[in-house]
Amino acid sequence: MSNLLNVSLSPHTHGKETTRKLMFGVVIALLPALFTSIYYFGIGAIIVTATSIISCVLFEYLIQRFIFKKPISITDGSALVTGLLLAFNVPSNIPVFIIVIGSFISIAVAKMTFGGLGNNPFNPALVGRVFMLISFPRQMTTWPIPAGLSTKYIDAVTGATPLAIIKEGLKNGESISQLMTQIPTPVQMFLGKMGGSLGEVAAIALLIGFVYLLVKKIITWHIPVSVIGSMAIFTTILWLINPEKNADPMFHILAGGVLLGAIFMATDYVTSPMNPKAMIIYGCGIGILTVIIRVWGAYPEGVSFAILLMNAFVPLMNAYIKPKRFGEEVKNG
Amino acid sequence: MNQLQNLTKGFFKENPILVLVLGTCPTLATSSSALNGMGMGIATTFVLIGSNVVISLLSNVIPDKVRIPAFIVVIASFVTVVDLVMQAFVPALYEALGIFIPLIVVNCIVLGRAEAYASKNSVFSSFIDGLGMGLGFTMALGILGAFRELVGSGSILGHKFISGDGVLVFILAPGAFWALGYLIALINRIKRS
Amino acid sequence: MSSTVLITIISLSLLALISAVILYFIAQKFKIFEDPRIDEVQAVLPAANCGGCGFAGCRNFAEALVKAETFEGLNCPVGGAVTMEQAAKILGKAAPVVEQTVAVLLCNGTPEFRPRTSKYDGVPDCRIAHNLYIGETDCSYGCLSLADCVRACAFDAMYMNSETGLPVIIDDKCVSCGACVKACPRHIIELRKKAKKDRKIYVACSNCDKGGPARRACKVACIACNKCYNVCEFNAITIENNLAYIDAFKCTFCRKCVTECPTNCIIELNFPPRKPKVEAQAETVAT
Amino acid sequence: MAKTESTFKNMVLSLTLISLGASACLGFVYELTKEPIALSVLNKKLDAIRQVVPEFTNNPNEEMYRLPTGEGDSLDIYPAKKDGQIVGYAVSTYSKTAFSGNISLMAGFKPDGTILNIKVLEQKETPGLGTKMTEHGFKDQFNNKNPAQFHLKVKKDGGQVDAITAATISSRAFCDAVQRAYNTLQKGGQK
Amino acid sequence: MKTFPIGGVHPPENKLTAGCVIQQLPVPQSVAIPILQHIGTPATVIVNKGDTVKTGQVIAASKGIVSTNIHSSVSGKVNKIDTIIDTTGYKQTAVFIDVQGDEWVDTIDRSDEILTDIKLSSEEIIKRCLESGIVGLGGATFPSHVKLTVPSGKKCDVLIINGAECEPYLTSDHRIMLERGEQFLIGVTILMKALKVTRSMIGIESNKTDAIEHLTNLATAFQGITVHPLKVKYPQGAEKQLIKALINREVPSGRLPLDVNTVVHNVGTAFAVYEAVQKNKPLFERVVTITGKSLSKPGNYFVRIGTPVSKLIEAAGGLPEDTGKIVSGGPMMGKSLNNTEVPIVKGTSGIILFPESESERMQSESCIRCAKCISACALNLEPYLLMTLSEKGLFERAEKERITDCMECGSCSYICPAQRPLLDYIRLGKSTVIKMARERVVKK
Amino acid sequence: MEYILIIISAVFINNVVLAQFLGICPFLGVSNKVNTALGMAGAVTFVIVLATMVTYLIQVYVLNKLGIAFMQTITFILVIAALVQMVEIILKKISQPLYQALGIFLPLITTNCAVLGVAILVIKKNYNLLEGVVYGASIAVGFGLALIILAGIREQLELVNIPKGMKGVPISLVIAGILALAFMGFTGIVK
Ligand SMILES: Cc1cc2nc3c(=O)[nH]c(=O)nc-3n(C[C@H](O)[C@H](O)[C@H](O)COP(=O)(O)O)c2cc1C
Ligand SMILES: Cc1cc2nc3c(=O)[nH]c(=O)nc-3n(C[C@H](O)[C@H](O)[C@H](O)COP(=O)(O)O)c2cc1C
Ligand SMILES: Cc1cc2nc3c(=O)[nH]c(=O)nc-3n(C[C@H](O)[C@H](O)[C@H](O)COP(=O)(O)O)c2cc1C
Ligand SMILES: Cc1cc2nc3c(=O)[nH]c(=O)nc-3n(C[C@H](O)[C@H](O)[C@H](O)CO)c2cc1C
Ligand code: SF4
Ligand code: SF4
Ligand code: SF4
Ligand code: SF4
Ligand code: FES
Repeated sequence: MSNLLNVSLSPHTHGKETTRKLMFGVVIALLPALFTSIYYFGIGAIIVTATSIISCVLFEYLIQRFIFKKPISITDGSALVTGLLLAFNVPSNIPVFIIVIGSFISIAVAKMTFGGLGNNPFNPALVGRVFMLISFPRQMTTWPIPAGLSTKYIDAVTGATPLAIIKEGLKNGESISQLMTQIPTPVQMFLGKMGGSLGEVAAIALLIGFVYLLVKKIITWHIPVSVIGSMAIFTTILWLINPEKNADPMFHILAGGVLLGAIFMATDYVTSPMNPKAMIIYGCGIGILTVIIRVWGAYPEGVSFAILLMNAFVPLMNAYIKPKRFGEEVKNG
Repeated sequence: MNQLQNLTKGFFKENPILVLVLGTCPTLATSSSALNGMGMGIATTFVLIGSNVVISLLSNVIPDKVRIPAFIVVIASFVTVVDLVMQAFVPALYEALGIFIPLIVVNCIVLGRAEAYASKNSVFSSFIDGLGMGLGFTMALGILGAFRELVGSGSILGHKFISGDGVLVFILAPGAFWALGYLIALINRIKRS
Repeated sequence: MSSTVLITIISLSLLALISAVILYFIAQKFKIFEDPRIDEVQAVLPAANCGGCGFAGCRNFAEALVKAETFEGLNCPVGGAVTMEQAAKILGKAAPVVEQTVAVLLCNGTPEFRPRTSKYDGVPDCRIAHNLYIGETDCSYGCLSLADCVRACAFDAMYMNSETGLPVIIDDKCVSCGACVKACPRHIIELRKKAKKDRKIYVACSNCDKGGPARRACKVACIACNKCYNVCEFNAITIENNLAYIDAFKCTFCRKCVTECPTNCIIELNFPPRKPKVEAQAETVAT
Repeated sequence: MAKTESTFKNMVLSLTLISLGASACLGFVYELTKEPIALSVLNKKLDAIRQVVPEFTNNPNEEMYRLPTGEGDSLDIYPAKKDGQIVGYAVSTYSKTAFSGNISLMAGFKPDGTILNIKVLEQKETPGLGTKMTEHGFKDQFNNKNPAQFHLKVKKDGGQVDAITAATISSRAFCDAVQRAYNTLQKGGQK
Repeated sequence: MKTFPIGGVHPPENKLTAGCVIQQLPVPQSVAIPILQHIGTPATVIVNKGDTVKTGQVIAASKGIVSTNIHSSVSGKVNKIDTIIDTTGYKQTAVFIDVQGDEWVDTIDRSDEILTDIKLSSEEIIKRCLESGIVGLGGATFPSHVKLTVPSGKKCDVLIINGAECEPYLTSDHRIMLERGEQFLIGVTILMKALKVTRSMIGIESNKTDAIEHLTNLATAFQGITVHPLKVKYPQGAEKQLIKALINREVPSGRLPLDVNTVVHNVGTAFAVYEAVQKNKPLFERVVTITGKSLSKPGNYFVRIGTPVSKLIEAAGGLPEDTGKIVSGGPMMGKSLNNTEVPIVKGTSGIILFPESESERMQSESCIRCAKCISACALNLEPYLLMTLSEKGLFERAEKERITDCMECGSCSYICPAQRPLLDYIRLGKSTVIKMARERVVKK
Repeated sequence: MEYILIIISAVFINNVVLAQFLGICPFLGVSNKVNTALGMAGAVTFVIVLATMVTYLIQVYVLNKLGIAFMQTITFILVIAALVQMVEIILKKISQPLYQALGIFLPLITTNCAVLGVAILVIKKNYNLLEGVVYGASIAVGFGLALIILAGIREQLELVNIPKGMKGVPISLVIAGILALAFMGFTGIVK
């Protein structure tokens, strides 16, 4: 025999799954939403998405190259997912420089500070988004209205999101039934005909992505279902108590970023709990916090905050909520 | 150690904020603008010098067991003096710094220097120590304040440098934490190389 | 003086008086005694917290020193004799004389002498490779070249020589804390007495196989041929388990054994060149 | 000098003495600064008044009077007089409908009710959004308008005020405060 | 279809040799028989250099309770008693025998006749297992007589036969069930008698439909034996998982199957027991699968213990040029060999040759906390955590996280998308923790 | 309701550490282990509640009565220092386990600005005694919450390789920053 034999510990075979495949799986799952968004917002969606992706990947490269001086791992696709999701979380008419700053915060502060992929306790894209929301509230809260392959970017026609309409209306003392005339119907919302961030418009596109992720076993159902389920229950209770002051559960789930958040952002491996029991608690936490922020807080939308807040508890959950081990001693057993 | 080193150690080698990481609360709270930061720094410097001098004067008279309460009384007196004087003569700054002026009392640097330095050294050395530490504190606060002000509102000491709004987060709490965090990391890096 | 000033003075003094009284009683009632000498001793220790002394950190060691009757068995390898003397001075005890030691690698299996027979494709960790199999060569005693020892050294006193694949100890930096000795799963690092001018003679082999297999696995293996044993006039050499060992305390650096060894596995270091008679054979050794 | 020992007597004595010294100093400083502090508080108010009404020669602070708002509380009115002639009123007013916390303003009116100038005394709005109310761009649009003609509502609500972009709520609150000042002043009559 | 409830993976089955009839591998010119082929104390060599031995003769005797006899697998002369690198990867003492002819010990019944009557009593069966050197052939090589001896105070009510063969590539058990079905079932009956149970369940993964069918038919003739198809899922054949799947009992952590009143034996073991008890044939040969994608003639062979792997490879068509790794056992749990002279031992169920392209590990990346390792672990451990704890030397915490429960099935390393060497570190942690625990006991 | 609002506001919206910048030193210092964080949180709660009560009484019945409110700082800090010491001693006497769990943190608390800060804030906000105590307790809970979250994250980060220069204080500050960002989501729930 010419060559020396390889020796290593078992197993001597490996599954086909790789980090890169998982990340690109997420990208594929996001494509329907991306296309919908380009359809509704046109050129703006393209500019924002491209800028966001390029700057995220570039920042990751630069930091690895010049600060860490370690092997470059931008090809693993995680920066790509971050960039894509960051773009999905902003209005399509946001100025380029804001997106670049947001990407910088996502990658440099929220991810690379902790050592890069796998180490960050908080969802990078969401840190970037919340950062932008608080730093540039004006630009982050003027939403273009869907205009069908529009070629307008910064100067797009703007309008309020359904959530903002409800929030402001209620603040002005109007009732839900009065406001209902101003917001899109559930069907319109389902198809994405409403103002909002790039990626949170069409429920149908996001659900297609969800199915893809489930089929490909990239994520499990626990987190998305518990987020949406807990929201549905909580908003139903509120709605039943006072339907004139609280929107119906259908509205809450279809409006804003709940689906995007629950399917793609709450499920980020790195920042979510690692066993089903904890996942469900985490998901319910997100759902409930979202409703609290939406109903009582200043912000019309609370998904980003809710996910970040629950991210903070993930290490504690991982440490104290353990799966039941096989053969774990049952008392008096 | 000669007096020059004694004076300058607070700037880099033993900088109370960046190296010793003491007195973080006032640092974070008052560095939203360069002016506030420096105002806080100067107020603290005054207390540091005063308490250092008085404590080194009294250190032999004070029995060990009541050392800490005695120091606290001395420090608190100086703080109250600063409090009153600022209220009278720089009311705007007084309002901006708010609760953090009385809190100089519990700033660990002040008590720390009293314990570690003033109670063991001569009056003059203690004075220099207080001055150096105070100025180091002021400098760090000034840098942080200037950075946050520049990035957060596009101006330094109230002069607009960049048109537009600036990145608001930097004058809010998260920006304070980040700015200090990365500044310390930077110092760590410089120190290692 | 206005009344405010008076009130101020009275109230604060009263407050202070009360606290002083309380504090006095507290101080009386609940004295906690911590030997101040612990701090003093700790101050002279190197603060490396390396555990080389066998205690959990320098403070712990300082406590042990203060408590100890004699210093026997207590030694800070990092600070060495100087530190121990200082500590002794503080505590008014005599520091024992401890031999200075330095880490030495008992293996010289470079790729040249020890052919590779397989390719290890696992985690670069000596312990894991050691648990798995004999290693990339046929010597199940020799160095695995995966650098556990280097990683264990807190003093940067070791590095891997990329050509020989063996760790190299930098004598000047080694404080003989023993971390590498503990880290090596093959137990081939020894702390040896430090001699004058850092001279060393030792058997650079740990192979306990019989001569044949040992030789087959590695050209510079000890084959337990007894030649060195026979030539040594000072009884410094013992042969056990098919392996020769030179006692550093008995060895007088006469260097007779070095030339006697048929496999050149006895290494001499930091000696002046020999008289022309014999070639310095062990020059292949990397230092 | 030998270190004082920790005997009971020494401890109590030294601590008490130090406190004595400290409090004496403090009392002294307090006495010294009492006046300036009072003055600076007053100055702040006067400054604000000065900014919102024309030059005056009286002491508006001493001539301050309260008028009920009709909502159960009252506002402070500072009349500004020049040579005994009323030249304007500074009204310290507030609104509770702001985005976060309450805002309080000093609004200056001509005797005929025309707004002269407005100064924001206190607000806790979101930096970059609501805080724009302190800037000239927003608040100067009220100058020289008389609420009798000028509809003090944001345009969104059918008024004439240009709201701060993305901060309608703060703008509304601002209007609300000014309106309250105007109403109170008008209703209460002028002295 | 029955299966265990949590975890598991499904690696490609690659049962290339499922259709290959078991052939007899010719007796080699020389063998090296290690004296430790089982879990427990090594046997003591009782022959000397120069002695002539017969096939089936004891050459090393059981020493201590957990130990068993080692027999010569050939007839010939003892050449030397020396060390050889065996499947453990380390040098072990072995008896080297130069083959002369093939003369068997007289007591062995070499006829093809199938003997159904079980004459021996329970105790005699157990004694025969010890004498014949029977160990568990499912992989752990635990001496069977120990497992068959139910200690007082415990009871066994069902015997489970492990025919899962869940490891990819391997087919030796499959072939035994197909070709020696009747003998195997008699073996099972013998085991039942030894354990004094009336019920036995045979679990077989459903990818072996022919074996399931065949045995189901045959089993009608045997009292108390039932055949159960199992879902194809690794590690279906792991003892505790199999017990859970078949009789829904959960063996508590750190305990043995007997604690839930059952005993598990492998198919090959049952067949070996048949031969030992009915034919008086000690365990000196076993069925070994030799397979690999580049091999020209993969197959299943009866191989004498001590035969060098190279001989088996020769029979299977010679060593392919692109061989990068040789594994003894399955790809999930097997040991990689560092040369081809390693002798086949009792525990060798298969030899797999991997081409170069499949033999090197991919670069490991940082953990992305995807929890796939957790969901793959059939014991619901947290492999990513166990690995990190071992890596960072936090062994006390690893112990609290039950690192010692890990059965080293490798599912976690298999599934990890970041190619983390999970099991490598877990093994390290496990051995360290076990050492620590032992030291604690000693201290007490 | 009043009390609920105080609690929510103090715990989430105006979290001491994340929004008010008080008690940062122990927040950074005692946050490497969840268990110690729990102990510290308990100790701080205990001391803050006690301190707010005592300082409140002193302010209302001594300082205000005597008209020497400017002596607030000096009296408060003295009282707190003495109090902490007393608590330590009493704890040691009555419950050894409790002392082991909480006592070791007590000396750290004297120089924690949260305690003095809350005492002063209670007076500033014109709370009554009960409100003050509820406020103090909620502040402490907020502190504990932030501390425990940080400790959890830091424990997890122990197991990964973060860049060298970021270890310790810097990374804690960055986490605190992100937490502060996340807590801003609660803006507006209580004014
Ligand atoms: C974080 C945040 C802070 C805000 N701050 C203010 C504010 O200070 N003042 C204000 O009027 N509106 C503020 N808003 C916006 C209001 O909620 C509301 O959307 C806005 O007043 C609508 O006004 P527009 O019609 O001018 O866009 C804020 C919104 C967010 C999300
Ligand atoms: C992960 C794992 C997988 C196993 N797979 C099998 C298998 O497929 N077939 C088998 O017979 N034994 C398998 N075993 C071994 C069994 O657990 C058990 O040891 C054996 O069935 C007992 O029988 P024996 O003593 O007769 O060998 C496996 C063990 C482990 C840990
Ligand atoms: C250390 C050890 C002790 C064992 N003791 C017994 C025993 O006393 N009785 C028994 O029936 N089996 C015993 N076994 C065998 C196990 O039950 C099991 O069948 C064997 O480990 C093979 O299983 P595996 O291949 O799944 O690992 C023991 C196994 C080991 C490793
Ligand atoms: C299912 C899934 C969801 C992800 N979601 C996010 C996300 O919400 N935000 C983000 O920055 N990265 C996301 N990523 C990419 C990657 O995990 C993330 O950047 C890490 O947090 C970086 O350490 C996701 C990856 C996967 C596989
Ligand atoms: S070489 Fe070994 S003994 Fe020497 S300092 Fe390094 S680890 Fe310690
Ligand atoms: S000396 Fe030991 S620890 Fe060091 S590389 Fe060699 S085998 Fe590994
Ligand atoms: S190897 Fe151990 S930890 Fe990994 S899946 Fe198998 S049992 Fe679980
Ligand atoms: S499967 Fe790998 S990447 Fe996923 S959690 Fe486990 S170790 Fe981490
Ligand atoms: S400065 Fe606030 S706790 Fe130290």
